[in-house]
Formats: sequence, C-alpha cells, structure tokens
Amino acid sequence: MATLFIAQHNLEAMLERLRRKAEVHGPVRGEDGVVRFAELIHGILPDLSAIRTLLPPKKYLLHPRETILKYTSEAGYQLPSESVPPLILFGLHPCDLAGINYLDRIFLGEDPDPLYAARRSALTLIGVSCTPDEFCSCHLYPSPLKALSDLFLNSVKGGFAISSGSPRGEELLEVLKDIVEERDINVPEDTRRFFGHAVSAQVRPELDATLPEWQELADACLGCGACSLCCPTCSCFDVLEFGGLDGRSAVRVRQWDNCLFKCHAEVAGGMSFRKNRAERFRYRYRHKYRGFGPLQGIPACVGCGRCRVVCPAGLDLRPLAARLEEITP
Amino acid sequence: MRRLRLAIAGLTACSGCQLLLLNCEDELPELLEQFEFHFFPLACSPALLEGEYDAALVEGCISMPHEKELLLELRRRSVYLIALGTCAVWGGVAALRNGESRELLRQQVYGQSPVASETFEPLPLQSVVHVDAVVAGCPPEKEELLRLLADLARGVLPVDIDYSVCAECRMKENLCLLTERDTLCLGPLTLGGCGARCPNMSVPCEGCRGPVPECNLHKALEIYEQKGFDRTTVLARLRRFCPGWKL
Amino acid sequence: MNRLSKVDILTRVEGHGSVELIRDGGRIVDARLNLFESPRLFEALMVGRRFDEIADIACRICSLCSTIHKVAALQAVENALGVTISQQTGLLRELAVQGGQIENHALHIFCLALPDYLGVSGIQELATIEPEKLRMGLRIKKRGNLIQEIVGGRAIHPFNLHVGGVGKVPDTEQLRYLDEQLVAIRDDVTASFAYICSLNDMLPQLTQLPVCVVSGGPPLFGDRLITSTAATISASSAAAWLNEQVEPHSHAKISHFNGTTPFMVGPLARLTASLPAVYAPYLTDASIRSSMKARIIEVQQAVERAQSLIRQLLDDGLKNELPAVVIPAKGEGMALVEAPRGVLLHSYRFDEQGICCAATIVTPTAINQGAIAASLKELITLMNGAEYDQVRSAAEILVRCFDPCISCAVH
Amino acid sequence: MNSHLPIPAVVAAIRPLAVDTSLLTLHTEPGHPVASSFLPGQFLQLSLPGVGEIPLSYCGVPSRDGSIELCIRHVGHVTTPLKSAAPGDAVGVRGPFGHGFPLSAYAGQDLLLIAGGLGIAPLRSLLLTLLKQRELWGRLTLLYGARETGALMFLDELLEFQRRGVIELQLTVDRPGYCINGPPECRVALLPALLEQLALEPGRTCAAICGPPVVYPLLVSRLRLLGVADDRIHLSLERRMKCGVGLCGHCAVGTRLCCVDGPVFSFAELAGIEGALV
Ligand SMILES: Cc1cc2nc3c(=O)[nH]c(=O)nc-3n(C[C@H](O)[C@H](O)[C@H](O)COP(=O)(O)OP(=O)(O)OC[C@H]3O[C@@H](n4cnc5c(N)ncnc54)[C@H](O)[C@@H]3O)c2cc1C
Ligand code: SF4
Ligand code: SF4
Ligand code: SF4
Repeated sequence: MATLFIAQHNLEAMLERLRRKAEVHGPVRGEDGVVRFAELIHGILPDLSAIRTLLPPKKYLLHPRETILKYTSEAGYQLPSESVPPLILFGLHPCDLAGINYLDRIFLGEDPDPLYAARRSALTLIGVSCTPDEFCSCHLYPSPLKALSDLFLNSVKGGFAISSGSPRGEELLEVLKDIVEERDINVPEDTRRFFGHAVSAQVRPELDATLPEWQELADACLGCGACSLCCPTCSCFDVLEFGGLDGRSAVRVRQWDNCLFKCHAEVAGGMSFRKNRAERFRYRYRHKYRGFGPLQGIPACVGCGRCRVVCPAGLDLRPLAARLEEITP
Repeated sequence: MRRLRLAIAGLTACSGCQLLLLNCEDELPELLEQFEFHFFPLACSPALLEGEYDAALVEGCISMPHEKELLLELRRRSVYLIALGTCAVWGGVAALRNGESRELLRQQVYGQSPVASETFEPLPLQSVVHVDAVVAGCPPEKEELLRLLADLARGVLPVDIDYSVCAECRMKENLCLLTERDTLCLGPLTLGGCGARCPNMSVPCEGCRGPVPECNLHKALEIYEQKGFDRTTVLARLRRFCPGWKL
Repeated sequence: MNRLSKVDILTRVEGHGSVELIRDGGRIVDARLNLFESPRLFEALMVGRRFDEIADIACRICSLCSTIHKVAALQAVENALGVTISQQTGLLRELAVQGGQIENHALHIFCLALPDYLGVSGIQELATIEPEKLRMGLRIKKRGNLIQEIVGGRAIHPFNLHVGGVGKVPDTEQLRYLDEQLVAIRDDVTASFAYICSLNDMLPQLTQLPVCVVSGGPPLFGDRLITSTAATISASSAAAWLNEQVEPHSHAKISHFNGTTPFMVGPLARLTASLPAVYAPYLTDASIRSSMKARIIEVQQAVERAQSLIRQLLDDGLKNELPAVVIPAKGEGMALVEAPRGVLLHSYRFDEQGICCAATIVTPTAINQGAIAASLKELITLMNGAEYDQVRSAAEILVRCFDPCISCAVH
Repeated sequence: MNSHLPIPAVVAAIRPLAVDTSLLTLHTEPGHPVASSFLPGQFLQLSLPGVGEIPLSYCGVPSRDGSIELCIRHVGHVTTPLKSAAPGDAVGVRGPFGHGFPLSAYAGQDLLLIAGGLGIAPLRSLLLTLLKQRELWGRLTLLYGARETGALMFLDELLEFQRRGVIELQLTVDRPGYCINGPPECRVALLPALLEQLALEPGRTCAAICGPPVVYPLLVSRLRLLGVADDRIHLSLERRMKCGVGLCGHCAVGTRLCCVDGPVFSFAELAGIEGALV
C-alpha cells in the first residue's frame, strides 16, 4: 500500500521546517534525566525513545498556575488579554493525544473556557507511535476518546509513515513535501487502535465502600498529589484571588488542585463531603474510570502510566479497576 | 482602603521574618505609605505599644517571661494576631531539643553560672494566645507576606494551604529527589507554599514549613526506611523545625 | 548613691538589648549594655547532630548574617572532616558572602542608621522626608540579596550551600545577569558614597580602639587573626585568645582577650587594618563615629569584589560539579571569617560517625561588647553634665554605630 | 455572554436578617440574564474584588431593572468582609448557573417547601415565584426551622402570606431565643418533627428541600414513609464550587456535577450514591 514516508535522517529537516511555522516543543531529556516537553531549539532532537514525560501536555493548555482574571476598580474584571502564539507539539503519544481529547471535551464544551480555547486553537499536535511499558494501560480501557492529531508519525523501519488528520495537517504535509516520499510499506497497527472504541455509558453499580482496598489505598497514600498533577486528564483546579497592595487591583488565579487534598470537598465552617482519604480515593477512582458530569460513562484514564511511575508509595489502581469495571486485559 | 496600624514584633528568633519585610525592596516604599508601622522596633523608634492595632505580626517563639507579657499585650491590643514564620507557628529551630532538660542544655552553654536561668523551653505562640492566622516558613516567602498585608488591608485573613511541598514540586516538573535520588526529602510531609524552593535547586526539602495537614507520617517513615534512613534520623530531621512530630 | 536609670530598649538594631544609664544624683556616670535576648542555646542544640546538619542549623542564628554563618560553619565542618572544596565552590561562597556584605551594610545605612542623621524616628518617616535616598539604598540592598538568592537559593537562610559543594551551580546566564544588576547600581553606590560622606558627625570624636581582623585569605577570609597591636593568632588558638566568659549582666558571653584592652571588630576595624589609599582622604578619623563611612566604603569594595568574582567564575567556565563526597570521621575544625560586623568564629568537634560532640561560636557583636562598653564610658565622660535625653540619644546612636547583632551575640 | 467573566454590580442595600446573616441587594446591568432570567434554585457566582468568589442561591425573583437579592451568611473568607459592605461598593456577578426547581413538573401539584436555616434563601425565591401565579398550584406549605427564633428570617413576609391564607406556614426552632417582634407561633423541635403531624396527599405532593446536609437523610426517610415518591422529592445540595460551570472538579456527587447537573436534584437521582446526602 502506498503510504507517505519520512526517513529518520530527515527528522532534523522536518523540525527545521516546522520551526519556520511556529515554536516547536517535544519530549526532551534534561541533564537531571527527567523527560519534559520543552522547546526543540535548533540542534536538539526530541527523545522519541522516552515512554512518557513527567508532566503531560496539559501543562500547555492549563498552566499549573495562571491568572484567569484581572481586576481594577476602573475596568472591573477583565480576561487577560495576552496573545497566544502558535505552538507545535511534536512527539505526542496516543495516550497524551487522547488526554487532550478528554480535556477538550471538558473545556471546549457548551461554554468554552476562554483561556483554554485560545491556547488550544493555537496548538498543532503531531503524534508519534510508541511501545508501551509495564506501567502503561492504554490497552485496558475501551474508550470513546480519540487520539486526534494534526499529523501522526507511525514508526516503521528507517523512519515514519506519516499521515494527516486535519486540514492543518494537510498544510504541514505541503511544507514537508520535499522530504516526504511515497512508499509501499506495511504500516503496523499503531497504538491509536486502543482509543476510539465506543463504550456504553451504562450506569455501573455504585462502588462498594466496604471493599478493604479503599482503606489499604488510603493508608498507603502520602497525599502528595503527584498522581493527579501528572495525569493528562486530571484537571481539577482551585481558584484564588489576590488583592493588590494598592487596594484597587486584584488578580484571580487558578492552580492545579487534587481530589486527595484535605480541602477539596470542604465547605464553609470546615464541614467536608469527603472527610477521609478512603472516600477521596473512591472519588478519584470514580473520575478516572467512570467520568463526571457530561462525561460520565467515559473513563478519564488514558493509560499513560504516569500516576504509577510517580507515586512514591507505588500505588496502582489497575487491579481494582480491572475487577470493578470487569475489564479483561 | 483604610491605612492599617500594625505592630511588628520579634520574640525568640533570628529576625528573619521581620527582615523579610525589609527585603521587599521593591514594595517597601509603597508599604510604608499604605500601612502605619507603629510598633516595629527593628526599624522604627521608639519601641512603645500605644493604642490599638489592626494586626500584630509576631515573629519567634516564646522563651522568656517578658516575651509572654509582650505577646499577651499585643493580643489585647490587636484585632488580628498573626504567627509569622515557623518559630512562631511551630517553635522552630530554637525548639530543636524540646523535651530534653532545658537546664542541662543551658549549662552546656553557660556552665554553672545562673545566666539565662529565667528562660524556658521555647513555645509556639498558639500555646499562649489565640492566633488568627499563621504564615509558616523559615523564613516564609515574600509573596506570602505581601499577600498577608494585602489581605489584612481588606479585612480578611489569608486562605490556608492544604497541600505539601511535593505538590508544588510536581507542578514545577522537578526531578523527584526522593524517588529518583533516594535522598531524605521531607517534601511529602511538609506544608507547601514555598513553591518547592529547595527541590527546585535539587536540594532536598528540609521541612522548614512544618507538617502539612493530614500528612501520612507512618507511610513516609516506611518509605524513608526503604531508602536507608532509620526512623530516628528522620524524626530528628523533622524536629529541626517542629518539635511536635511524634510517631 | 548610684541609681539605675530607665532601661531603654534599643531600637533599629537586630535583636533585643538595652542601654542602662547609671545616675549619681542628677548626673549620668556610667552606662551598661545589656543584651537580654533569649538564648536559643545553639551550641547545645548542635550537639548530637550529624555534620551535614550543622550549617543548616547554624545559619538560623541570625537572618541578617545567615549566609556568613552558613559559610563559616561549612568551613569549620570541612576543616574538621578533612574535606577539600573545589575552587569554583570557594569562589561561589565568596560571592555569596560579598552579597551578604552589600545587603547588611545597605540595610544598616539606609534603614536603621540614616534616620539618626536626619533626625527622624525610623524608616517610615525616612520614607516621607527622603524617599529618593531610601529608594537608592534599597536598590543597592536588593542587589546584595539577589547575589545571595542566586548563589545561596534564598536571601535569608541560604540552602544551596553544602558541605563539600553547592546544590545547583548557577548558570552562565544567571551570573551575567548578576553582573548586569551590579553594573546597574554603580551610580547609586557612587552617589551613596558621596552622600554618606557629606553627613555631619552625630557624636564627638572618641578614642580609637585597637582592632582585630581576620587575615590570610581573600577579602573577608583567612586563617588567623591579626591585631593593631601587632599580634597574630592562629585559627586554632583564636577561641582561647578571645577568651569568652559568662558574666551575669549579659546573655552574650564576653571576650576577655587574656587581660588586654578590648578590641574592636567590624568595618572600621577592617579598614583600619588595611585602608586603600583612595579611601584615605575620606576616613581621616577612624573613631567609631565614622562607622557609616566605613560601611559605605565596604559596600563599594564588595560590589567591586563581587564583580571580579563573577568575572573569574565566568572566565574559568562554570562546571556542573557535585559536592565532594564526605566520609564521616573523628575530628575538630574551626573557621574564621569576617562577617559584616566583624570577626566570626565557628568551631566543631565530631565523633567517628560524624556526630557533633562540641560546638563553639564566637560572634562579632559578642566580641564588640567590650569596645561598646568602653566607648559608652568615654562618651558619658565627654558629655559630662548634659541632659539625660541628650545622653540617652547619643548613647543609642553610639551603640548603633557598632551595628550590633544581638541574636548573633547571644545565639 | 461570557459566563466566565463577572460583570460589574454595586451594592444597593444591605440589611441584617439575623445575627450572622444579611440580605444583600445588588444592582447590575438591567436586562442581563444574571438578574433577569433565572429559576428558583439556580445560583450565581458573587465576586468580592481582591478577596474571592463564592456561589450563592438567588433569594428573590428575576428583575428587569437589574436588581438581585441574595441572602448571605457571614462564615468565612469572602462572606465575612461582605458584612461590612456598604451601598455603592463594587462587586461582580456571573450566572445564572445550574438547574433550579422543576417548576413545570410542579404544575397543579401540592407543594411542600422545607427550609432549614439558610435553606430559606432559595425556597423564598421559589415561594415568591409560586405566589406570582398562585392559581397554578395546589396547597402551598412551608415548613421552616432554624437554630433559634432570632435566626428565623423573612418572618414578617412569611407571616403576612400566612395571614392572607396563600400559604400554610409551620415554624420550628432548635431552642427558643430572642426575637424582635416577640416569639412567633413556633415549635421547639427539630425540623423533621414537623412532618410527623402533617396531612398530605403523597400522590399529588412535591417536596422542595433546602437546608443543612445533616437533616436531609431524616427528612427524606420521613417523606418516603409518608408515601412521597423519590422523584417528587427535590433537594438543593451544597458543595464546594470554584467555577460554577462544570470545570473545576470539586462538586461531583457520584458521577453528577452539582453545579451543572444540580444543585437541585430529585432524590431518585441521588438514592444510593455515596456522599450525596452525607
Ligand atoms: C449552590 C450553592 C448555593 C449557595 N447559596 C448560598 C446562599 O444563598 N447563602 C449563603 O450564605 N451561602 C450559600 N452557599 C454557601 C456559600 O457558597 C458559602 O458559605 C461560601 O462559599 C463560603 O465562603 P467563604 O469564603 O466566606 O468561606 P470559607 O470557609 O472561608 O471558604 C473558603 C473557600 O471555600 C469555598 N467554599 C466554602 N464553602 C463553600 C460552599 N458551601 N460551597 C462552595 N464553596 C465553598 C469557597 O470557594 C471559599 O473561597 C451556597 C453554596 C452553594 C454551592
Ligand atoms: S490515571 Fe494514571 S494512567 Fe490513567 S491517565 Fe491518569 S496518570 Fe495516566
Ligand atoms: S523532590 Fe521532594 S518535594 Fe519534590 S516530589 Fe520528590 S519528595 Fe516531593
Ligand atoms: S522546600 Fe522545604 S525546606 Fe525548602 S523552603 Fe520549601 S518547605 Fe522549606
């Protein structure tokens, strides 16, 4: 079958062409050994052997901490008027693409979040196929989430089979014309196959709070928050307002939050709807495997494995999920 | 906004939390305009308590009888009393060996002379007076102090932090010094708010902000033990800033 | 009969102390410095702690001097354990110390002492009558802090300095930025120098006291004490020579210098020991009333030194070194450095496991107690018959000239 | 309209309703949906500049002139400084958000309104709305309980409705206390006790409930005992909310979001869900 192909040795040239369009970011291994999405400046190649970055690409769409409103007594509340320059994310794995798809469904719903929407439309996504490791579980959960990308690179011998998934992708192919060739190759089924299955939004039985696993998880959890902070689909945020010293100005900030933190479900007077960590674990579980609100029935876990890799206590929800969601691996 | 009348006082401490205010070089001129630093012996003469204060920011722990009196006096005169810094909130470094004989420690320094025998085991402010808000840290962050002042000017107290240093460290996408480098990083047990200042520079958190609410000491000790740090070492480290850590 | 007059709390100095004026009838005949700050017993707190905790604890002695305490403690620990540090680490430490020097002196000059010269009560009034002078001082102060932040990680209680090395080595960009920032305050420093030198003396000329400084290393560093009485004391005998003793009226131990007259330490002492010719015309009177001039000279020196350190670090090329590996061992070590306020000594003894079994810390303000007492006596004699308030205020200004750091002195 | 951006509003009046609760009247852009088109049970987000933003139920009825009534209990970071708000102070509002009480389902039915403490806020809005077209509904009963007599709010108004015979009113307090106009006819009992002697026709009764979470389980089980079906019991839930529009993730009840799927839920939707009633 004739497929578009780009040779491994043309990767540098490809990035060079992309850089002419916009800033390009991809997985880069730092001096400390941590792989992060960072700018691929001239001379730096993305680390395509890395299975996952520490923080997922959500950091580009929903900053860990960002100003969402500014206030002055003259102008009242205003949305920040920063312009969002175009950005190309290179080397996203299918799980991260599906993660972005999940966030899109939340933040670009009926009432799109202005900051998210602006950043999202400035973003071009270039996916690349990968080989899962023992922490991954992308193959476990059928999901209606789609690993959508503008361009997708499927690793084949000597290079990548390249395909576009959007008009923006088509445009990029045009730019890459001279380094892309047509070849007759067998493209292996890429990992994208694990996303795109429909699941029924069937209502599953309420979680059994008496299972000993909840308490075991609660006892072992440090409450450090790493699991959700590093999760591509965890998007809880806290909102804080800081007044200026002048008494006339203020900024409203949102900051990543975590359902395992003490105040997550607290209301005025110190009353909490999830007083202990076991209840909070069920909350996290429900979100990850059953979804909330308009997304109920859609598992939020895209199987990237980050929560397991970063957990200092080595916690893993997979066995429980396999049982409770009746998933056969 | 009304011009608040403030008292900034230091008890047993290193003056760091007061210096923090003077270290806000960019904001200081504005602060001096917006607030009346009526009692602030470190930078204003004379040291006289007079009338009422909208807020008293108190640094340090209590270890002398006259400090207790000063603290009670500040409490009586102030609408809000804020414990500023780890010494005021938890006891801090001065309380490092609380629980051991104060007299023996005193003798190690002063020998048989009765000098300083009126002093006693350092206490956090809460053990003597009601405290309206706390700002932990040895020292706290400038931003926290500035925010506190902006909040006070609006008649509110700062919102409490409920997450650990790890949470901020993860948001910064740092290498985890505990899981990847097997160091004794106290981040998981320590109250956040510093923006993971130390791990940002690859230095393990020394726990200078005291315990985070609901921290899981038991499990943390188990993890540290697996990395080769016995319980006594870890507890001694934790008590560097907060003598209250117990198994 | 001698009667203790009102005890006045000292303000605009670090820590808690007072000057007690002693009256005989209507006359004030004597004055006594009382450092009643509560002791935290640092020397006892450190016993039982591992070698790698000592400096982290030591820097908490005082926030103003936290960098210098940290560096002194690290050197003492390294001397005890036989650890050698790289040249780069040495230069970085020196740089941090110069940052502390700039910050401390700017703090003293512009926030604490200048109000005396302008007849106001403190920084708040200063901000209304001389806002531009204050801002100028704060700009200088800020750069001192910036150095400490970039090298030490934090202006107060730097955490990036460790036994054997540093946590994160600053990068080229950061050092270049620092240099730019120091260039940016050159005019401020020059203007401050001229301004401070133009201020009228607030005190009568007092006898110049003998001085004692650290010597034998780069600026502010060394391995011995030298005195204006031509004595040289090695680091290992420094503690004995300083001869600190407990006295009932002070929580800070008092040096007895083996029976000789008190020595003065600090900026004025350092400049007395070696005054560059360019500054000679500005420091004709080296009695304690000239301490502000001495500090502003030292600010200028520190900025220059910091810039040359940065240049050297950049020229050598920054290396991402890891701290030296330390093997705990039995040993004893001491270090002498010049803190902003003068000679600082840290000394520790460790057992085989590297656990601290004894600690001795001698701070400049503790050493200066004798000099302060002598100066107070002289002042009172000179002011014989003056009004109580006049004497009181002169005494406070005099004490402030020493820029006492009482948390350090008592520790 | 951008539901993420608060629009300016000013405090028009503020008056104490009880020791720790005030009625805040705001004035905002006339004709803006935040003031002109909401259903009882819906809520808005009120911003106090420099301090923060909180969810509050509408306490009055929609207005064309841009006025909004809110009943605020002064309990924390944002609500406490609001106590000293003065006419002319600038605030921000955005909304309306969530689902209110299902008015269309209430047509022709007997309505039993049960308010505990501050829960009177949305139920007053519901009551005022129902009374605009009194003829559309059957019996209107309000059961209203508070900590003490002094904490019963809107009493004049409620007693007037009772006097005019448009509603049946039963009051109860946990303990007696001071009341400006002398003690009203009032029981000393917990709120669910009012249901004990209540004659109602379960087949044509709908219950609308708002109160502290602790009373919900007992109220619901009493109503079920009286034969009221689960889908005829509506509860307004309170949760921590930061955004009000389904993004911030704090307010889920089971897999439903309180801000967009609620805050008013039928008990049929909540039965068996962990933490729904607490
Ligand atoms: C749908 C809905 C309607 C409400 N209607 C009213 C009303 O009509 N009158 C009234 O007085 N109160 C009402 N509340 C409760 C009101 O929102 C809280 O009292 C208020 O948020 C407390 O804020 P605070 O900052 O003063 O308190 P704090 O205790 O200082 O709260 C700290 C933070 O927690 C959050 N928080 C605390 N309590 C709640 C809460 N109950 N709900 C959501 N977030 C909370 C806030 O974001 C706040 O910033 C309602 C709550 C909800 C969810
Ligand atoms: S739950 Fe864990 S595995 Fe699933 S997407 Fe989030 S971080 Fe990845
Ligand atoms: S380095 Fe320390 S603070 Fe950071 S995540 Fe790891 S344990 Fe937590
Ligand atoms: S990382 Fe830890 S030691 Fe460092 S400032 Fe934060 S709380 Fe303090």
